[in-house]
Amino acid sequence: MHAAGSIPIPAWHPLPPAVAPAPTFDANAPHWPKVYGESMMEMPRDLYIPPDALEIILESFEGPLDLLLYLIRKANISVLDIPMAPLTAQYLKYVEEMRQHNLELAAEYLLMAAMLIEIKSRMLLPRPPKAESGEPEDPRAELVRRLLEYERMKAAAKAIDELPQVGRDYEWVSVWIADKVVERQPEVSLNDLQVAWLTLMKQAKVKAHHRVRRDELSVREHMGHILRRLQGQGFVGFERLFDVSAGVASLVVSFLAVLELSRELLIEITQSEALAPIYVRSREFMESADAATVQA
Amino acid sequence: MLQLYKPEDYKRVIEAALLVAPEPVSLAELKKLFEEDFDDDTWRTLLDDLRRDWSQRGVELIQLATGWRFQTRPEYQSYLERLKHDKPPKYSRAVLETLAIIAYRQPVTRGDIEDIRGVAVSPNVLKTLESRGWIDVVGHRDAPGRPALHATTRKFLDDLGLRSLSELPPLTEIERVMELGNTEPPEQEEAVEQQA
Amino acid sequence: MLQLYKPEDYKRVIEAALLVAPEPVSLAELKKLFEEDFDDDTWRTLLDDLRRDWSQRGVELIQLATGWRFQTRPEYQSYLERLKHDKPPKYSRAVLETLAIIAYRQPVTRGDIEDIRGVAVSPNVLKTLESRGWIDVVGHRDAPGRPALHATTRKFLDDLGLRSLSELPPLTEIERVMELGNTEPPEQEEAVEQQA
Repeated sequence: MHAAGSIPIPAWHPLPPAVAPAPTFDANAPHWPKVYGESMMEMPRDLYIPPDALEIILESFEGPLDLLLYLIRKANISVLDIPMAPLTAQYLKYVEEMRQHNLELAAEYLLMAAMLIEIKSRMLLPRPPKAESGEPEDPRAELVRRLLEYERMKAAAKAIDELPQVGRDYEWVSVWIADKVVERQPEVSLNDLQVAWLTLMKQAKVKAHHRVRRDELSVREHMGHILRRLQGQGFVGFERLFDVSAGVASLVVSFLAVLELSRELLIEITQSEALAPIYVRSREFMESADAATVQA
Repeated sequence: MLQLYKPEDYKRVIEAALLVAPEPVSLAELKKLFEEDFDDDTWRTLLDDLRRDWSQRGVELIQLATGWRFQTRPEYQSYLERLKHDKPPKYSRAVLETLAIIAYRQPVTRGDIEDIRGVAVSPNVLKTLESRGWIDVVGHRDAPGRPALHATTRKFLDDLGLRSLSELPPLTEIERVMELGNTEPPEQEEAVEQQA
Repeated sequence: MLQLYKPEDYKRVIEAALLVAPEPVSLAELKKLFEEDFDDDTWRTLLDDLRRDWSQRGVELIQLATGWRFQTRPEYQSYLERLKHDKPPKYSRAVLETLAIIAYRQPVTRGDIEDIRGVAVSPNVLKTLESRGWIDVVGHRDAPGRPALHATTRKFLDDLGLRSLSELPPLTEIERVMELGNTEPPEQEEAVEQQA
């Protein structure tokens, strides 16, 4: 890689664009095509480029179209009426220079050279008129179309680069969400529960005692209520376990719950004598109370 | 470049910097914003002022160990959550099955749950449901080791929109679904009857 | 849960939601914030009001292709840059020209791009744009090798603050020149078709 400063450039020669260190977009780079028609800098008589600078220059062009546009704009000639002979000569001179310096020449440059020579020779031949329009087809048409389209895209690329861009010209706001304060809880639907049970039953090949009916469920619910009420208490009056205002159905269910609790040995029901008040206590409390007595 | 004259102008720059910062910004960092060297008191005044500007909004300026940052007020969380794209967290199968067993078979011990599920129940599973306030211990079974009896709570009913346990999907229906599925051997009903 | 009464209260919720959103929020999304069903005019008023609230600050509320978002004003960038640890990427001419061709001529194949630029397109160029999230593959051309068709993304529009591709800088100036010249064959699409 040549340092830019080491390139001997004759005083009369306009600074080649290549000297710009990085191939980044710079609107002020001399090789950037000016709007068509605008007068260009002084045209070099000879496109001589110091050999040392060649490689860098080649790198600075994005390809043969870019190089051609540079030559055309530098020479201040209309892209719509390209003098093929001088342009081809200048282009070939570049290519020849590059070859002489054993620079690795991209195939595109050679392809373009062939295309230019072909167009130049076709310009010399009489052109048969086009069937439809009756006008002769210009052999340069395709080249002009490509040059203009490329130039248009070059300008578009520059315009896009000039748009305000996030991270370069402005930032997006991102405020911290203080959501650690309230942890988000999983949601459970009734369907989830149903599916969970279904899976269980399928797996367990279903045991009979898993069968739970609707009425049994409310008994089980009341069993929980009663156990909660007895928690941490001694004997509780039997009738205090029932909420008379809840209706007959509830009373029956509560009663069934007490019986079931007793059957499952979760509570103890005592009565000192017939017709005496009935007391209920949790067996759990009974045991801990007994333990306390023993300790004392 | 934007020229800054009044304290208000400097505040606007600090505000913008804090609003875009991906993490808390220390005072030392903030000082890089301006060529002028303000003393700490001035900075304190600017930041306190800024905090006051935001005191009536859904976002507040707070000072953490690592620096200053804007963050949402917790009261706004329930609204902001509605825009969240990520799916709500899900309970594992173990948690859901345990919950189903407790809901339908309560009160049950951990042993009961393990019997039904056929696998050991990790203490974490019960802890998860307990910390959610959906189950609690209603007593202990009078058996060796005095295992705790678990039942569902009122909060469980409330959170699932039920008035009572009897509003849980009836299992008969589930069984019918299973029979439709035809995965179950047909003798299943017999077994139930024999056992009942 | 925070109760909302006045329009001001609703505005504070919208403001907080937009300040925390990691990407632009569409009106449809914003509507999820409240149980109340406001009509579009009410929403417009709320959002315009909010935009006005911010008109004197370093941050502004803007409407993009995908919705509303807060962003800093370009005048503040030179200050904000001082707190940034990594510089934004500067793209080579090859990358920018490729981007322009995809933006203005989409959907295009790599062959189309090479045809316009007159040189081979390095895979890195497309990868750079893809990893930025600015282009992606939208299909394949029904041609030998089924080449991928590239197009720009929503993110490209958002990152450049455009609401649609029609807001791209117009190509008019050069086109006017072409019309004057009139040498240009009008069927500019031809070449692409020949290649396909």
